Amino acid sequence: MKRGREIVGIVGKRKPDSVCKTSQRFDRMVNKKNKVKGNKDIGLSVTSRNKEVNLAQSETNQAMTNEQLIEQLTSANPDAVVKQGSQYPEITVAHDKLHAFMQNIKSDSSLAFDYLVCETGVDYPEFIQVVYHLESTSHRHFMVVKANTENRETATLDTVSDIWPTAEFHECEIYDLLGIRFNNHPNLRRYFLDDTWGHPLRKDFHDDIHVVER
Amino acid sequence: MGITSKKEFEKNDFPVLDSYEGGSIILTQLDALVNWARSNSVWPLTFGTRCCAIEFMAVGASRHDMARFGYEVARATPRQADMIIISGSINYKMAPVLKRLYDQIADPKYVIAMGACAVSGGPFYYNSYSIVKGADHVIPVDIYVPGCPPRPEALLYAFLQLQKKIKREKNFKKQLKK
Amino acid sequence: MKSFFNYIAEIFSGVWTLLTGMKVTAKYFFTPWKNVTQQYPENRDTLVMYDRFRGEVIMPHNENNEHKCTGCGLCENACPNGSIEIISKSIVNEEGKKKRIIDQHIYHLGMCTFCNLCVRACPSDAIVMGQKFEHAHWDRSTFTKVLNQPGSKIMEGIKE
Amino acid sequence: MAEFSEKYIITDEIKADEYLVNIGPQHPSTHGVLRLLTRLEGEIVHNVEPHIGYIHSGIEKMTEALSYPQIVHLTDRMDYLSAHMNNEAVCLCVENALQVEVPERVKYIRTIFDELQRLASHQLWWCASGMDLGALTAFFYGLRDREDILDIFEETCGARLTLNYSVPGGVMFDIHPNFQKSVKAFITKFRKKLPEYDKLLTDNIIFQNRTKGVGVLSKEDAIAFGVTGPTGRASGFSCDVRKHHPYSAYPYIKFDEKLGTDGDSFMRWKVRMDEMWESMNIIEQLIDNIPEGDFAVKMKGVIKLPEGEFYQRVESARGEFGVYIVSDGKKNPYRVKFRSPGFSNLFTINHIAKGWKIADLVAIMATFDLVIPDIDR
Repeated sequence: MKRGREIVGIVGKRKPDSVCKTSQRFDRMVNKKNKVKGNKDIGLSVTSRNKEVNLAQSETNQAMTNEQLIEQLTSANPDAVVKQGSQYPEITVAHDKLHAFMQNIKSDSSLAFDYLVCETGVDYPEFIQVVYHLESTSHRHFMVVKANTENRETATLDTVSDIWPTAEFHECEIYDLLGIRFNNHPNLRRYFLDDTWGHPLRKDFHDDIHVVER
Repeated sequence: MGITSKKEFEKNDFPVLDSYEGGSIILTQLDALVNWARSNSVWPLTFGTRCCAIEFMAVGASRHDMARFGYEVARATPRQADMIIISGSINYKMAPVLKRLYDQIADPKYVIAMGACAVSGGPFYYNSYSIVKGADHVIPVDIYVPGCPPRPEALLYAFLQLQKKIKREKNFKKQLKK
Repeated sequence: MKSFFNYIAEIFSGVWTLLTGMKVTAKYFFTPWKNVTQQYPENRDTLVMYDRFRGEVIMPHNENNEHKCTGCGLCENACPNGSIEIISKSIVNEEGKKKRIIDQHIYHLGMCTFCNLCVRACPSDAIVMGQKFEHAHWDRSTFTKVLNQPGSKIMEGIKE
Repeated sequence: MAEFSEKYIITDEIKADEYLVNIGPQHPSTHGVLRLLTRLEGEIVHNVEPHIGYIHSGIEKMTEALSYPQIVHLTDRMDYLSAHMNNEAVCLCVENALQVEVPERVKYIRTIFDELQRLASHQLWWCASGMDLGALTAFFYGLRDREDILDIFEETCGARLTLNYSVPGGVMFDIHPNFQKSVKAFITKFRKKLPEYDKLLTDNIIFQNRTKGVGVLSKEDAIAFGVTGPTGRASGFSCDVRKHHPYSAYPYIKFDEKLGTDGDSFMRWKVRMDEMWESMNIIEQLIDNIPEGDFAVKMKGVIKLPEGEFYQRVESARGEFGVYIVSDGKKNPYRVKFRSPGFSNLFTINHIAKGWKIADLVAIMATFDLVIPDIDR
């Protein structure tokens, strides 16, 4: 009994102000002032920003164009490969420098890529490529970072789950479907399939039992 | 119900597999009574996997009220249910779960395979490595409803078919034979 | 003391808001003429689907038992999941030329996802989407249909 | 598999007072076949480990053997509640890659359908999560009004859920002659229904006490975990793709991005309710101004994308939906990745449900608005 109470006290407590708010609400209701009109509710704070403010803000925050972005990144990492003429700024990093590079672009305040949009893998004949789509929520940059594994058989790469927590789950998915092992990953497990399965998104995946080819 | 006089409904009739030999008038009437009661109180299991589950919910809601057939009590536990509506695809990880759910339902139990995925694998028949090509590879299916997803009326039509199937069962014959 | 009053106030406000919600349900309870429920099996005679509703793929035949399908196989290619299979045969026509015509246009209703891609792909409008949706059956094999009727021919003037 | 297997679940040792409860795969509150392995002490949740894959269908592998119009049809089956947004994402990606400019009419039609689909999705979320939290009336009322939107869909697209309305280069049919009339009729009707929804649930003190302050997700965590959509916006994370990377007809219209402050379950609820109002505003701006013109541009019979990589983001009903196509110049893509919003959203659940009661876990799950095939693909 005692232990249960303790735990409730620590974690299960609701905000005390909810009680006050409801009592205020009740007073108003008794006075028949509370009439719900559309979405204008009382005591709730959903703010909305209109488009003009948003555009102005993003313009002031837009620290650099795509060319400047590429320039800054290549000056800091001279051996990184930049692809020309692609949809977004695209940079390929060596697999052993990936973690330091990622740490840098997140912590650097002029870059501040704090939102990992998408992480995925692509199987090529010689290597497996991991593609990171990154966005900065303050500057609204968008960038693609790529890293290739050394080979296909023992495909390993450093994890970035300590930089962006969401990468932990995307990396599990990549491990499941493409078979890339991520070093230092906290909990690398297969999400979709069992251990008995191969890695289906690899191009040499072949399954006579489950797949009906067309 | 006016439906029984319709030609199309009569067309796809169930085969009478077993018939009484002479002299079972009382048992036949009893059967009819029991089956009438059973066919109007089939409780489905809340089991939804893919888009068909949304149409199953729509069947349960106001526009297409399945309470009119006595099917409205969707149970969350298989022990209280009579029927599974497999609404969506079943993959190899889910198949043992479906089998277990089916085993937990008390007899008599019925299965409706709703939608193309449950009938034959549907859009995932070719080149998909993890979808079972039809739910009847896992458990026996009584009624198949094609559609992707079938509209609610199509599922109601399947309920009518299932009612017809239940009404043709011979409960007491089996008991007597033992 | 204040917390005690808050407690009482919360109970009353809870009951009050519950009654507000029940007013809404009561409004619908006492207006049964605003009935939304469709009496499905009883209204089968009057139930009409929308024109574009996709219930099944059908091949319209005219009164002479003629269809428009040339057996080109475009619908078979367009189908994402192989619901359509076309079996064609070659015949020799009057001029002595070899010609491939359709033997069987097989349609797997149980696999079809009603995406309309086959109808879009068809160059001669031979197949259209039908309105029938009551397909539920106890036997899966009845879903495999042959769309061209037995003994049917291709309509005159349809380009290959 | 379904068997209890230690190697899958136990990441660190279970303490003496703890026990494991398996929620799912078949459970009404998980909105599909999600399995949550919860470690409890009494009623207090110590750890939640989501186990997915019970509806995994390998869509990404299947797309490697399909042509682009066929991929569009397959995306309906992922997030079936925002089917049109998924279709549109693939279509936009293909059009961007081919540098095809679609007519203005197509942009307007697509945007109206986006918002109608968002309304339908949020309505279904409202009724399903109301049912999770013990309000069965919400289920009937939400689905009753949703049927009106489905009728509009059926009139124009011919299907209720899996529309397959967008095709590369435009839309499949022109809008039905009755379309504008029925959309306007629906909006006037629905504007009266939404206050009723508020009266039924949102204003109810019992409901508010169950959701207020429960499962708080801070803005920093929302960004770090990549939580998008109304769930992320409730935490104050401005992540609306319609605003920041406008596509289709969104650049032409004025609308607000609803941002919450608290990031609790109630705020997530509130943001979605407000988005419904905003969606109706967007539709009203567009519905009278649909320009005349073609409903599709003529595309080649076999669509081949140029070699390269293309990424397209759209705002689906539950967050940012992305399509990443790697093409090698053939008619089939080399690799397709769908960035599903639910995948990132779901795995936050361990972070925010820790320490709450198991009944609060249901409230958190309900306000996250998960669609499991969207997560599993």
